Amino acid sequence: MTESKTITLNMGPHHPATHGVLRLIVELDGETIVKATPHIGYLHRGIEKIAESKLFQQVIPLTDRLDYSAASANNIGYCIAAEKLLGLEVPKRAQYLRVIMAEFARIMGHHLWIGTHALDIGAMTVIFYAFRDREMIMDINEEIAGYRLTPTFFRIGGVAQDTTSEFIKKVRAFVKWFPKAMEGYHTLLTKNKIWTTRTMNIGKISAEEAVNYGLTGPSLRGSGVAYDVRKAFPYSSYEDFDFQIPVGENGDVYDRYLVRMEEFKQSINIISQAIENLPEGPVQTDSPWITNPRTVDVQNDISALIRRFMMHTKGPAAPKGEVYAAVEGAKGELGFYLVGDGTEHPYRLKIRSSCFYLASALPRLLVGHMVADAIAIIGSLDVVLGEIDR
Amino acid sequence: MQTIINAISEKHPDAITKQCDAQGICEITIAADAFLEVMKFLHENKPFPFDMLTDILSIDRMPRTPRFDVVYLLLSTKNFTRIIVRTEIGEGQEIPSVSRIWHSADWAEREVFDLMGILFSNHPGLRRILTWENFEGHPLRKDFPLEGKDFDKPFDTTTIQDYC
Amino acid sequence: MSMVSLTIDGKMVSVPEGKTILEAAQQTGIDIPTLCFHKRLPPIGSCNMCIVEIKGRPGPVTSCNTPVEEGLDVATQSDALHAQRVINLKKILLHHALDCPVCDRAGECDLQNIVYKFGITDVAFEPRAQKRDDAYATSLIRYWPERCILCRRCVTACQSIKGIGAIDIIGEGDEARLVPVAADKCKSCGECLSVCPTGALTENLSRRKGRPWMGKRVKTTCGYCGCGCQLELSALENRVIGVHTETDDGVNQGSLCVKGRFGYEFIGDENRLKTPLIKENGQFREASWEEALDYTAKRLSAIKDQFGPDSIAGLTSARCTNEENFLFQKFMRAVIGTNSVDHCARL
Amino acid sequence: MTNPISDILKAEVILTTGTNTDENHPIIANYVKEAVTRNGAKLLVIDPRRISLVDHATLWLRPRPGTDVAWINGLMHIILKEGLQAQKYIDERTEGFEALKAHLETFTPDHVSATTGIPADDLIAAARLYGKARPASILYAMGITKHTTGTDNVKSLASLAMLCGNIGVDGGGINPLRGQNNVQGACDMGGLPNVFSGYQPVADEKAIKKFADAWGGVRIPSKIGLTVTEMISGAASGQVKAIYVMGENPMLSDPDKHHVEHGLETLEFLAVQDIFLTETAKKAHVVFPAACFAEKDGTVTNTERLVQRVRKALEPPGDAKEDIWIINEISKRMGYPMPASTAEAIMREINTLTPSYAGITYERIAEKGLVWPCPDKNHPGTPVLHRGNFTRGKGQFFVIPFKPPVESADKEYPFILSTGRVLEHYHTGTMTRRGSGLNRLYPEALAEISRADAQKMGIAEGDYINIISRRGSIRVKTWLNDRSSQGMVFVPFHFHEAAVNLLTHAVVDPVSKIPEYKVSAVRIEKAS
Repeated sequence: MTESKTITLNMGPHHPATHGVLRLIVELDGETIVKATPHIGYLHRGIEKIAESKLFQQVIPLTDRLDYSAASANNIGYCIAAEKLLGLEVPKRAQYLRVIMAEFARIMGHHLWIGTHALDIGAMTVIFYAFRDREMIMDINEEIAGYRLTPTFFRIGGVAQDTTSEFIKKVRAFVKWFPKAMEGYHTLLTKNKIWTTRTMNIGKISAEEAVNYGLTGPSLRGSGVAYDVRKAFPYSSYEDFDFQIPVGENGDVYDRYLVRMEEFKQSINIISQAIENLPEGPVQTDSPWITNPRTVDVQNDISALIRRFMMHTKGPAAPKGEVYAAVEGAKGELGFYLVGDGTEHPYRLKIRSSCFYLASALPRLLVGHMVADAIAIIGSLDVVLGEIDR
Repeated sequence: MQTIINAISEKHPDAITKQCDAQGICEITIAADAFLEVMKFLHENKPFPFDMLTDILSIDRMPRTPRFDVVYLLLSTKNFTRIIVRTEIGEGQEIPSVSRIWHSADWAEREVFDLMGILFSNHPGLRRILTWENFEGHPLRKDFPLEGKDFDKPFDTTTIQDYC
Repeated sequence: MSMVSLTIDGKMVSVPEGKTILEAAQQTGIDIPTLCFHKRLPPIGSCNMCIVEIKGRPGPVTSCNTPVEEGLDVATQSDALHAQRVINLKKILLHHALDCPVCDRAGECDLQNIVYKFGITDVAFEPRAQKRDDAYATSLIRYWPERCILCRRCVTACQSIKGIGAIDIIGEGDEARLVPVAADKCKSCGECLSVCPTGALTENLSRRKGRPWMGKRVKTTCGYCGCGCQLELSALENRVIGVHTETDDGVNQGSLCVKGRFGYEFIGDENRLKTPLIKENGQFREASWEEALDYTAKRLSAIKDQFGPDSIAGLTSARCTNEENFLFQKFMRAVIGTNSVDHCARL
Repeated sequence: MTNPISDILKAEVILTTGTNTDENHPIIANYVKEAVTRNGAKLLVIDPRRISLVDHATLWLRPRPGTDVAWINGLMHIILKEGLQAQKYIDERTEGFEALKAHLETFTPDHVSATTGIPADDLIAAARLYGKARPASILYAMGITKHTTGTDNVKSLASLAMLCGNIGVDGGGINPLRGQNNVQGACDMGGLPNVFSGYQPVADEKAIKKFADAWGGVRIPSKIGLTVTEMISGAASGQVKAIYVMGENPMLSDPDKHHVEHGLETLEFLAVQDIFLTETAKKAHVVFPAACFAEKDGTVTNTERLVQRVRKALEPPGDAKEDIWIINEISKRMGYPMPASTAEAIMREINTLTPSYAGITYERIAEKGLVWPCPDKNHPGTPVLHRGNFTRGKGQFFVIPFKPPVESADKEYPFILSTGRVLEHYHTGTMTRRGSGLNRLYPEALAEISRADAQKMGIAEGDYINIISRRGSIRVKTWLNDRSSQGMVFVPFHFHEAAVNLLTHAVVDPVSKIPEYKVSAVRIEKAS
């Protein structure tokens, strides 16, 4: 038996195709991968430990930095968990605004995915179109929240401030413009011979195995499991919109690609429904412990001034209790397990990161494929290391 | 959901020590010894198996003994129901690993070990995942200072050894 | 000491005779809101926040100064009590100045905490806070009448802890305010300042150098007289911005004197010695540590060799720590070789 | 102090003499006032000045300055006459009682009131008050010790306390109120010419061997060294060539300023280590910038022998360094590198070499301090000394004849000057005269004269006067109040502009070498 010599290749943590600081030790027999062990932790900031010393509303900017490519999708998760713990009711208008911003975040995440995924496999032009559209969403973010990538627009109990007519105009313009841009992607990739041969039957994973590995989001739906948190456990009035959940069949890179392309369309569908019937009313819940008093009150009424001062230096004290709230992030189920102990600080915050479990499936998915396919598979899982390492 | 609970308490009479409703999700607390059997049962339970382990987390209840809570979030993708399984572990006590039942538990248990220092018996490869190999201490414990130990001294990166 | 048993909110409690209902409730972990109550002071009963209902008694009773009786049935929470407490707070807020952003006490103010806890959203009456600048018993403390809630904590502290009674509240209704009735007897000890729940009494010294909770708090012993009072220095950007005390800490139990509470300005003084100095033909010039230390060692060794160890003497200090004193006498005895070590215990 | 400060609350009668507690130990004054108002204790104040504590006193005796031994013996005489002494306590636990009894015969109330100026029946009332009370606590401070008969005063007070069985009991004791935050610690640590740390005598061979071995076999002399006053006169006479001063300002705190100035200027080498450029530092050849109490870690011992932590809150300004570092550096350059460099390491060395501090470690005093003597790691400390039996076995009574002060009022210098401290300032003013706060309360030196004397000399409130003594004169503002008795003037010594140590003489107590700051003869003239 010829003695087969395997060589170990070190990919990352600074590697163009690893979407961040993922390090992959790959054992090659010739071109095929025999064994792959991912190493993570290079972007570990200890967000969960930092959260324990912050006030409740000070944790929101931290959640922006988890999946930084789709920031608002993280914020909505933490805010819902905090509101569940504090027992607050979010007004309808704020819920709709949150849905719009979360869906825009999903589209931004998918733009980044399609651009880099195609670039890894060799299609250079897709990223220019993708980032051109992404730029327009960032303008919308800037219009309403003042920040492009990490808007931190949500507050516990609602959103930071009300929208402007300019915002609504821009959203409508984007909703009208975007389907045409989608056709561009489809013509570039969907029927492209090179694209299909590089992506079909690569990184196949059956439904049971995907569930067993804890995969969620588009990567799970690519294998045929129709699990989407927005439908399974509706939150922030998602039940008001009708939209479908795209599902693939044989769980390979191509099916995951098709699922995400369909999700583009569904998100635009949700956004147009939300922007059309945006209800009137306040954008902040009406609780004396968390709602920002109006500035005119603050300048004339001592109790409003005291409330404003205490809210930003002390904040509400959460009752004793444990709460789990999950949302559908761009990459999968993003859960926040929040424990309150009666003080103004979260006693413990555990973030259920979808990419953490996607990355844990890499050793299973990569084995038996060529090195070039590994790049395609990683791209198809669309992992973001900010969320893995926390 | 109640049928499952009753089924469990028949097979393992003293397994469930507490049952409550955490914000709409059923939660049960399991005694440490009957833990593995109950988890296997939940995984295979016929009408709708809990086939996905969403997450494992640990909470440091410092002054209380046993000190740690280890919480498992399970989901059945057949009819989209969740169940939270909690068990209380003392310092240095071992808890059987469920990574042979759900693959996703492998990394999740490694993270709990790394950040909280809870040991999982017969885990395929229990080593640190987020911090480097010779990192001292477990950051998420309540007695670990926020800034880290002797944060104001220069840190010599050459001392870092990581799993190769 | 005979024990008295009563029920509070349905819970059986037994406490020694002479205790008040508030103490009994606190002992069993029942939280009765208080404002003018202070652990170190005898009960004052001026703010009416700690009112409770006793079965068989007509109106609510202030629990901070009502002694326990056998078989009482006390209720600490009820809608009527809550409404009454809200009214009490609003009456206090009526006169309160809109000073939170500029007030030294903001962030550590009992009034802020209790108003926020009760979630008071608006003061129905037209606020009539007048800006007045009144003299106070000492130049080290400033009195802000429009922030004063007339809770009498300062008056009680000056009378019961210091036995002086230099201040008192005079006047009725809108005119009522704190007046120094015996300003010459005031020792500027700051007892009133330390118990004041709001920003009505603040230091004239460190106004608005930084919020106390921003600074790093370090518990240490006062550097002045021999009492050894325990105090906390709060330091921000390497400056001392305030001195605080814990009420049940050390021999001083929360009290300080004028030197301990206000005498910390020398720490940040600009003409503190900053570099070693060497005298050359009558004038000091700055020198590096290396040069100064070598010069000293050389001169001391030379004199020791020429005139013998007993020609050198050392003066240590009663204001240095034990460790420094020990090291100094070790230096004089082991390195120089003389017993001529003394300090100013004699002066 | 033989008893803790909190014991004041247990005393039936509190005798305070030679201490303006309300101004120099305000927190201890709180305890005294609380004992009087809340626990009904009786307060007996014996002080020439009408200090604010007198407002709370049941009885106030006003002796002429420097006549302390006389009235103490007078009190003991009356207590024996009326049989109020604790005879059982005396028989079991003391010695030398008979000799004292005989000696006290001559101190009849009339004889004592002649020398001290205290009316006879006040003396009797005071003796009964103190004699009957069990327990009774004695508090005293520099007003007793700053005399040429300082040691005699303290020994007489000790005899008075033992006479009534007040030593080694709760609520009793004879309690010196030490003036500075670590003067007790400085003495404990061997900052004295005649003892190592823990009062182990320098002349004792065993102690020398112990310290010599611990410090690497160095040769330590057994001859007792010079005290601060002897150092200064030694410098003037050329016997002392170099002085190394750490955190001290003898130019202002030592008696007879010209003498001090002359001494320091003739020195070959003077090194000063302090936080400000004090008058003494100006005379130095080398000045080192040091860290103040807020910029260093360590421990200090307060007046009730409680060892407590001092923690570092700030970095020292500029290049200033902690004293430990400076001493280490000098000693390293003189060929003797010191091992311990941190305060905690030095404390471990102190534990090994000082029996009374052996059990005091940083872990044990993190929350609450420990009172020495604390011989081992789990000893709780001894708040009350001499419980059961005296450390030397039997309590010693002393026969103390009355000796008048060196200088007394005469025709040419009709006034008696007494110096001391005020509430707002501290020692030589190095710390309290910086910044605006305390300065605003007490901006300049004030000479306190009684209104009667001022009227006689036509001096109005706030006029400037010259106070002249045989050694020098100062110009100072007057403060007319009824605190000072007639023929007395009180001037604080915090102010270098009116350096009161220009006036005081340098004669010291033979044993304790403390100068007689409390009694100097002066003349007063209206200044231009």
